Amino acid sequence: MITKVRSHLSQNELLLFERSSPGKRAYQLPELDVPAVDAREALGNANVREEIPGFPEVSEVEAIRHFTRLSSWNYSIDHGMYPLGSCTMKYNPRVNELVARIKGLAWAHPYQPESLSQGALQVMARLEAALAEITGMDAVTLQPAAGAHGELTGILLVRALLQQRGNPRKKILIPDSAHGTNPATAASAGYAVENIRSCEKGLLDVAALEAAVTEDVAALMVTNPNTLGVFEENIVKAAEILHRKGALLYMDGANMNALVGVARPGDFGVDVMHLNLHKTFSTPHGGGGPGSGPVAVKSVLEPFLPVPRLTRGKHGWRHDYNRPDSIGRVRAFYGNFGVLVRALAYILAYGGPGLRNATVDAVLNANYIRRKLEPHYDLPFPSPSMHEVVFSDDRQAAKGVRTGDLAKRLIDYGFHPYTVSFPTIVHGALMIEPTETEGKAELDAFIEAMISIAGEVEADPELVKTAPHSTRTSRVDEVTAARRPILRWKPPTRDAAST
Amino acid sequence: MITKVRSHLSQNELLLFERSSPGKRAYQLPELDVPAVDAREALGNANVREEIPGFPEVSEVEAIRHFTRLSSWNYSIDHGMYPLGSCTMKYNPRVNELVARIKGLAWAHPYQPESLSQGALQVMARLEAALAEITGMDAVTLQPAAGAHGELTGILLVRALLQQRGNPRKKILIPDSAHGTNPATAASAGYAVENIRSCEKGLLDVAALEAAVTEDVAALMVTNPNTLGVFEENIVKAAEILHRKGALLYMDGANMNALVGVARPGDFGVDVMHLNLHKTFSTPHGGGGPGSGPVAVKSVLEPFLPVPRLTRGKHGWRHDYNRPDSIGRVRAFYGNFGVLVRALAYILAYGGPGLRNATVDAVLNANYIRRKLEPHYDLPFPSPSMHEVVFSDDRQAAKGVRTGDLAKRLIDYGFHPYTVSFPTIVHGALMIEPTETEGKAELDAFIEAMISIAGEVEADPELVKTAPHSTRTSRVDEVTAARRPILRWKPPTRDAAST
Amino acid sequence: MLRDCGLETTAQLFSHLPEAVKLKRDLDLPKGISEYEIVEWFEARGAEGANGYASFLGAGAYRHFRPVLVDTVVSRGEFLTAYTPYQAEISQGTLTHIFEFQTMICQLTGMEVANASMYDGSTAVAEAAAMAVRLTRKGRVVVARNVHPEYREVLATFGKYQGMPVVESDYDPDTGRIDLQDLESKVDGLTAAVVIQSPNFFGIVEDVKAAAEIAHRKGALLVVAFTEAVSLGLLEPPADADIVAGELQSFALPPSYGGPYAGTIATREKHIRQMPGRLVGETRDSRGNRAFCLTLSTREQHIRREKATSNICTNQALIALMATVFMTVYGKQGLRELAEQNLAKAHYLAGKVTPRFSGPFFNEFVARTIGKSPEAANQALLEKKVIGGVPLGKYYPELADSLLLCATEMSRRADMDKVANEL
Amino acid sequence: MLRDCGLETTAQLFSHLPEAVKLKRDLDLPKGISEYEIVEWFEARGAEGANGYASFLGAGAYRHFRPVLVDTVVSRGEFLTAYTPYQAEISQGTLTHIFEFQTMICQLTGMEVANASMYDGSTAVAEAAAMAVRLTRKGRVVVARNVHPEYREVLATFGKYQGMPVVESDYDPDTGRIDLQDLESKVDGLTAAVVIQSPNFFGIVEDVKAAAEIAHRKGALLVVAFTEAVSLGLLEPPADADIVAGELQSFALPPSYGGPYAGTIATREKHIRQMPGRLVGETRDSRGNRAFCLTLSTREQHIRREKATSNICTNQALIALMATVFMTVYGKQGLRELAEQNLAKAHYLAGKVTPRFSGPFFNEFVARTIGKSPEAANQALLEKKVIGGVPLGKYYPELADSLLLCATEMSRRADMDKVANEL
Ligand SMILES: Cc1ncc(COP(=O)(O)O)c(C=O)c1O
Ligand SMILES: Cc1ncc(COP(=O)(O)O)c(C=O)c1O
Repeated sequence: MITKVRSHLSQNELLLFERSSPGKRAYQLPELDVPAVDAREALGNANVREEIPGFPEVSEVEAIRHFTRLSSWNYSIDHGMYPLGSCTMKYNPRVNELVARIKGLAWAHPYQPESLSQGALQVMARLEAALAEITGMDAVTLQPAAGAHGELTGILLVRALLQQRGNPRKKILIPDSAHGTNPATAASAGYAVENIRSCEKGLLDVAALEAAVTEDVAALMVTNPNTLGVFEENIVKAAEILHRKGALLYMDGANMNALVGVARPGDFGVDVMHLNLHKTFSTPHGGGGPGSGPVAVKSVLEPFLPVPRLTRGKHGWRHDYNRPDSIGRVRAFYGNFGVLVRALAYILAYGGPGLRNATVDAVLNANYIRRKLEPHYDLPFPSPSMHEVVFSDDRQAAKGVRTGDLAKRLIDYGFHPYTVSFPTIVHGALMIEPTETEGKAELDAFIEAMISIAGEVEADPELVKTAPHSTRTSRVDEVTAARRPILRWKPPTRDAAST
Repeated sequence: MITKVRSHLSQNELLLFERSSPGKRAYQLPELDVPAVDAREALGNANVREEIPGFPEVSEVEAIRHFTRLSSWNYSIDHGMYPLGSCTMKYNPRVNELVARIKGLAWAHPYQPESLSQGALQVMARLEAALAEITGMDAVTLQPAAGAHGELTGILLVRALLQQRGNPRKKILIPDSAHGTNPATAASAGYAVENIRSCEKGLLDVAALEAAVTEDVAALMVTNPNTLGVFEENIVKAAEILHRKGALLYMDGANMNALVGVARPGDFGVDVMHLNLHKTFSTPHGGGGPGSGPVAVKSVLEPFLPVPRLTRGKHGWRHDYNRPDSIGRVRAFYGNFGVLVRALAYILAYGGPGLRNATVDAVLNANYIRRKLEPHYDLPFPSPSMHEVVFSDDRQAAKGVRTGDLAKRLIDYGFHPYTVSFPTIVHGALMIEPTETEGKAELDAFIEAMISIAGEVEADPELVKTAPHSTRTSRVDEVTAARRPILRWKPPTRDAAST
Repeated sequence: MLRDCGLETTAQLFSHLPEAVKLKRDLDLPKGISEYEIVEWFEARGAEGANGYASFLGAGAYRHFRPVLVDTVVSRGEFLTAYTPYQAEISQGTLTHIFEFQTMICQLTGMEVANASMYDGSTAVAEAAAMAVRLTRKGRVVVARNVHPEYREVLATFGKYQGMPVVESDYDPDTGRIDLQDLESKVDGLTAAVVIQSPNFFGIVEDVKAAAEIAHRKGALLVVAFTEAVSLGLLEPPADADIVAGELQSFALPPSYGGPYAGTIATREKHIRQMPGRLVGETRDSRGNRAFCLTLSTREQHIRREKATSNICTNQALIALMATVFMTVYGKQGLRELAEQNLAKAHYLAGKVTPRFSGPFFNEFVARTIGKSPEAANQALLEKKVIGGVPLGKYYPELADSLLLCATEMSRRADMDKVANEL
Repeated sequence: MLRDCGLETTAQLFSHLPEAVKLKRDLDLPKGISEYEIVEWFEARGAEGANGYASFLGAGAYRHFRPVLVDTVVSRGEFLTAYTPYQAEISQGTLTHIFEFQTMICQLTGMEVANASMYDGSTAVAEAAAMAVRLTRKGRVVVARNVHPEYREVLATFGKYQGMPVVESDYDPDTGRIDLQDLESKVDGLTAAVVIQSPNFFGIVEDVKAAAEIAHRKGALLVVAFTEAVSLGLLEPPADADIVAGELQSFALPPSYGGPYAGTIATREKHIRQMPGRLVGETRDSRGNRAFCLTLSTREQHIRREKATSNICTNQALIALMATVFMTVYGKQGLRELAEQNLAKAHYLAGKVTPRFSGPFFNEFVARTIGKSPEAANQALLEKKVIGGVPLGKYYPELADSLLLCATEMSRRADMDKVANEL
């Protein structure tokens, strides 16, 4: 039975361009306190544009209604559980939003004198230190803007070290369970990708690894816990194998929410890793970003970190640009500072013991779901789960219902779906990550919904296959979207207007 | 056709008490920097309570979800037009929320030294001056917390003046079209109420007034424009009649949105009036308050205004408590200061010309609706409309459909209803006030909805009588609520738990 | 649109107004300014305030931490920009939180029903007295002198014009509590209500039971007021009262130069028909789902007009929501811990100065200044960026040598030590 | 719950972890603090900043008024706490505003398609160059020296490891614009992309058409970068470019010590298959209603893995929403008026100092300091609570006597006069 949601009316809304009327405005500027300048005279006629065709013209109330109405079409953490595996959709504390807007921080210009930037620099320094302690690594750069950007930075560091040692090598090894950004990153850094098959426990196959690690291999990129939510129990061994051949161990830290305070990558052989502050450290996803992907390294890689590096000088913190071995910049300025503020606020709020408790709760929640859903869904890999659990749609597929259908049906039950069809080594994966911030009531409701859906698959598979039924937008035709891409609004032509 | 809304899922939510689990918490306090004190020792055993039975125990994410889910069950100005007659539901600019939270204002303590309160006092002084200019009155008190509170203050001023003149008199005259607060106020101030029948134009009947004004009459309370949205064209005459007999003219300024910049009560004979800053001056209603009901008076009433009065001293603005004729305080401190800040921000944003333009647009919008709906709904009083228009359900009542049903059906069309069944002099009133902040598109959608409903009344009255059909909560049983009042949650007893 | 209305100029919209009433000039107000200039202007006004000062002012307006969640919730347009929930089907959000508010106020005060809010504590107390008058059909009100002076002033204003004589009863000069004997002597058979405050204006916890006995013995009702809602986290609820009327500013409202705050009235079920203000009740919708709506409105002005229990219409709904969020965030444990911190801070400070009264106090107390006037002590503190206490001579000539000091969880030890040094 | 899992202690949850990897001690981090202490700590850090200083810094991070509506919208949990809109049926809010964003970027830049955002301007430019490499199947990139130095550094980092040699072409020392002759000489048949910026790092409007002709003649694509999005309100869009890549920080983002900002890439329809980043497209739902969804994801890493056009996954969606709200608030008229104010302010300031270049500039320009070094001028300004310009010697040794100054609608005449006095 669906008990978590009811049907209610929801406001429609046109696109801004369709809502516009000539002359409407939502702004007012102060009067100029200097003489106006004739743009055509100052810039030359050819450099001055005509009016921007189609650009919005709405009043302030129309603007706020537009975005309020749009917002009501979204599901979010603030509505309920968001069990997207690999995404760590935990609660985003609102105090973090407040501190990120503190004037002296939000309005700090990246080029303002360092003497006037000590507050901002201290935020960064304190975060770097905390992340080093949490990961057990020696140095941290905060420059990368997201996980994938961190990966690229990390692999470039590997490359730079190996190059300095004489040969950047050719290949990056990547388990077949890896996230797509891993191989894409390797390619972006100029490496060939070699996939490593997982063993039947869903783990890194040590024998296969041993065989694959040649003098051509620059590094192994491994996610730990891996994308099945399983801790790579042979991680120390893997590191040894790699190190023996002069290769490095890169860890994708997207799943650090399973480890904080419990185990540190720096203690189990990792040479370089990235973190996703927008996962483990609670900064909000914002519908797709901004994130932040700090990279933590062992000291051997430290000389190569992007410029500038934060250092403590005579007059306080400063940016050090004199880093001859650095790979260079990976982005302008110093990183997604506003996201760093939020992540540090989170770390300060939880503190050392609190962070560990969060990890414990995250792992407990995942295991609770696993235990309750195991009778109803196929568990392809029975290894112990950490912060997430991955089922397959094997049983439901027999009725023609796939993981994507189950996910859509979950929407009718008032939940955001789990991650669908990833990792790809599981046929029809249901990847469920509850995070520590869900309470038992919400977990139980989720479990009940999943069990109920499993029942519906038996009783009425069509119901599930055509879900969702209760949303203002029913199942979306993604195929047509890709086949005949319409990527922007255009003013209606005579013909189109009649449809 | 309903085009403004579609059906979507909406999260259910239990009451906080039902959601609680022992030990959950959403707060953390800093550690005490002084020794803890044993409460039972300090206060005596008998003065210390046991734990608060049933009080909420939820986590932070549960708290935010609770209120987010609740919020999604509300309609608001930010969703769309809110044409509640007499309520002036205009857009609430968000900058006003921001300025009301500026630290030095929001954290100003009412008893802090005046030397440290000049900013706050200047806000009040500037607002008083602006309201005096807008109303054409001589002095303003900002102390009353809402319209009704302003009314009471105003009538007490009348009483105090008359008392000083020797006789407080016995009666207040009130037109039958008046808002309920007017007679309730008169009674609260110790006056008897005598109703004055409106003439067939929906206006004050001058002859009736003339007859009613005796030496017993303290004042006439009149709303102008009145609750039919019609300007009292004989207002000057009415003032003369009253003044001739030593009575005063009180104006309920709830409808000032029709007059700002166009006509000033002080110029047409009004002696005392209140304003609703939460109507005319855009401060948000917040689901029922807070408001602010400043009272503006002619100089003859000034000595009686509540203490303290704002005055300009040698060292800046200060509170003057030395007011021997004052009626005394009507509330602690100085008024709803945070609301005053918002209202002043609104006045600064619009400025003189802008305020008049807003009035013009408000009146134009109401007349536009009137013109478009006149063919479909009965217009009981054909006098020219100002900022609102009042229809009756006369035609629809023939089919058994009443104004309340039409209103509920409007909900299905994605609008908040108009004001239902007020003023009471109209049988089955539909009181529609669009305000100036609605654009033509929203007005047209509203008009279309109203016309469509008029059609439905003919075709399928039952559909209208059982509306709304699309809300998560269908028509609410208000009769049972009043008959068997349940005014608070209680822990379920054994029997109740099974229902 | 003008043309649709059959008009050519906007002036025609007003052509029916008598010429004499029309304003023939522009309003004498400057023209509109931008959002940025508005922010700048108010920031400048804010900067003329007491930023950076520690403060030991209480006396009906308290400094407490404000959980961030409060503004997060009340900034949602769905709450902020909705009207009074008359249309229940699209107002269940507001109705539900008011129902929760009513419940929590009952839980805190030990009463059976509470209304949806009043303007503030002072008007709530005056309305409670008027309610007692209606309930008892008597006219006199006895108010303790250690009730907040401004509350008493408001009561006096109400009383003066409603034919409700207000008499004051004294406090015990040693304990600072009500003088029970004096109270006993003031309450007579014509007394409708005895109004006391606990913690009282001096911060001292009253003997509610004793006052109740005195009132009830003469057939009067006991109204217990409070200004410091945080005290309810720790103090025995005034369950012997007939009506509890108080101020909720402490629950998430910054002092905001005196408002907006929110008042509350709570009472016994049997008195609800005389209760002023809005009430939300539970009911069902036509599909049988639980629903809430405004109810018992036959008490109210829009139905009963001059026979209404009060003229109140707009109340302080959004402020009540702030209080509701505050109570939710702190919850059962937190409100107690918060109250305990207040107790500890005030007792720390009291331990360093010379308290005037011996009665048990919560987070406020009266202190004597030694060797200088309260005003001089305050002046000296101001120079150290500390705002001291409220000098009491203005309200109580006999306490001209005393200050009312308040310490909350926000008070820092170092600042308290500064106060101690100057007193 | 532990018991439901068949466990007795939470330690058992981790019992399968090899002993060697377990952390046997507590993290060396202080214990958690309250929300109030957090706010206090960060406020103290903020107070160590440049509050109260006027600033004439630009150079890729601009100070513009931020409409209040922006934070109102992005603070809504529905936007703030949603993930990437993979589940279209419950993400139409996010999808719709991204579609609007893509449209507005096209309208502003004169391009046909735009993606859903990149990390920032610098990475957008590097990705644009890589995109040109894929499109042309050539490898070399020529970048103008008056492109933002840090953008060029990022491009160099990308280039170094992707086998994409990057060559710089010079600027004209008189006009500050690209030296077209030098560009012509640097672009050869192996060149995939010519990268220029307009307004360039010196604030000067480039001759995009001329650069396009040079690039196209050799079969290279022209990438036009921008760092000051407000300029697009007034300047002719770079419609001759093949790819436009820029930074949207000016659209409602405070400088925030360098991030988060949002990059954008726009191009012609024919190039979309090589476009990096997410794209939202219009489609229908099964009931025939208009709907939006993420599309063309076969370009992306989660489908194509090592063959993807980029490794980007998380982008800057919420920042793009801020930009969208900003563009909505200003709209057609406002963006132009805003740009005109910037132009007027910068030209006022330029009129009082000694501009270094003769090319037409928008809101930034290079000024020579006379009789003192730029650093000394800045130092003198700091004492007057003004942060001057960016000294250029660090990036351009030949401009060691010059500052890059930026004036926006927020710059006050009085502060500009202070700058003029010190230069
Ligand atoms: C395992 C894993 N690695 C890497 C990433 C990429 O991180 P980002 O999206 O921040 O670039 C993700 C994010 O979805 C992930 O789940
Ligand atoms: C005409 C009129 N008078 C008085 C009032 C009372 O104002 P308030 O609700 O602010 O007390 C109202 C409000 O609804 C009204 O419409």
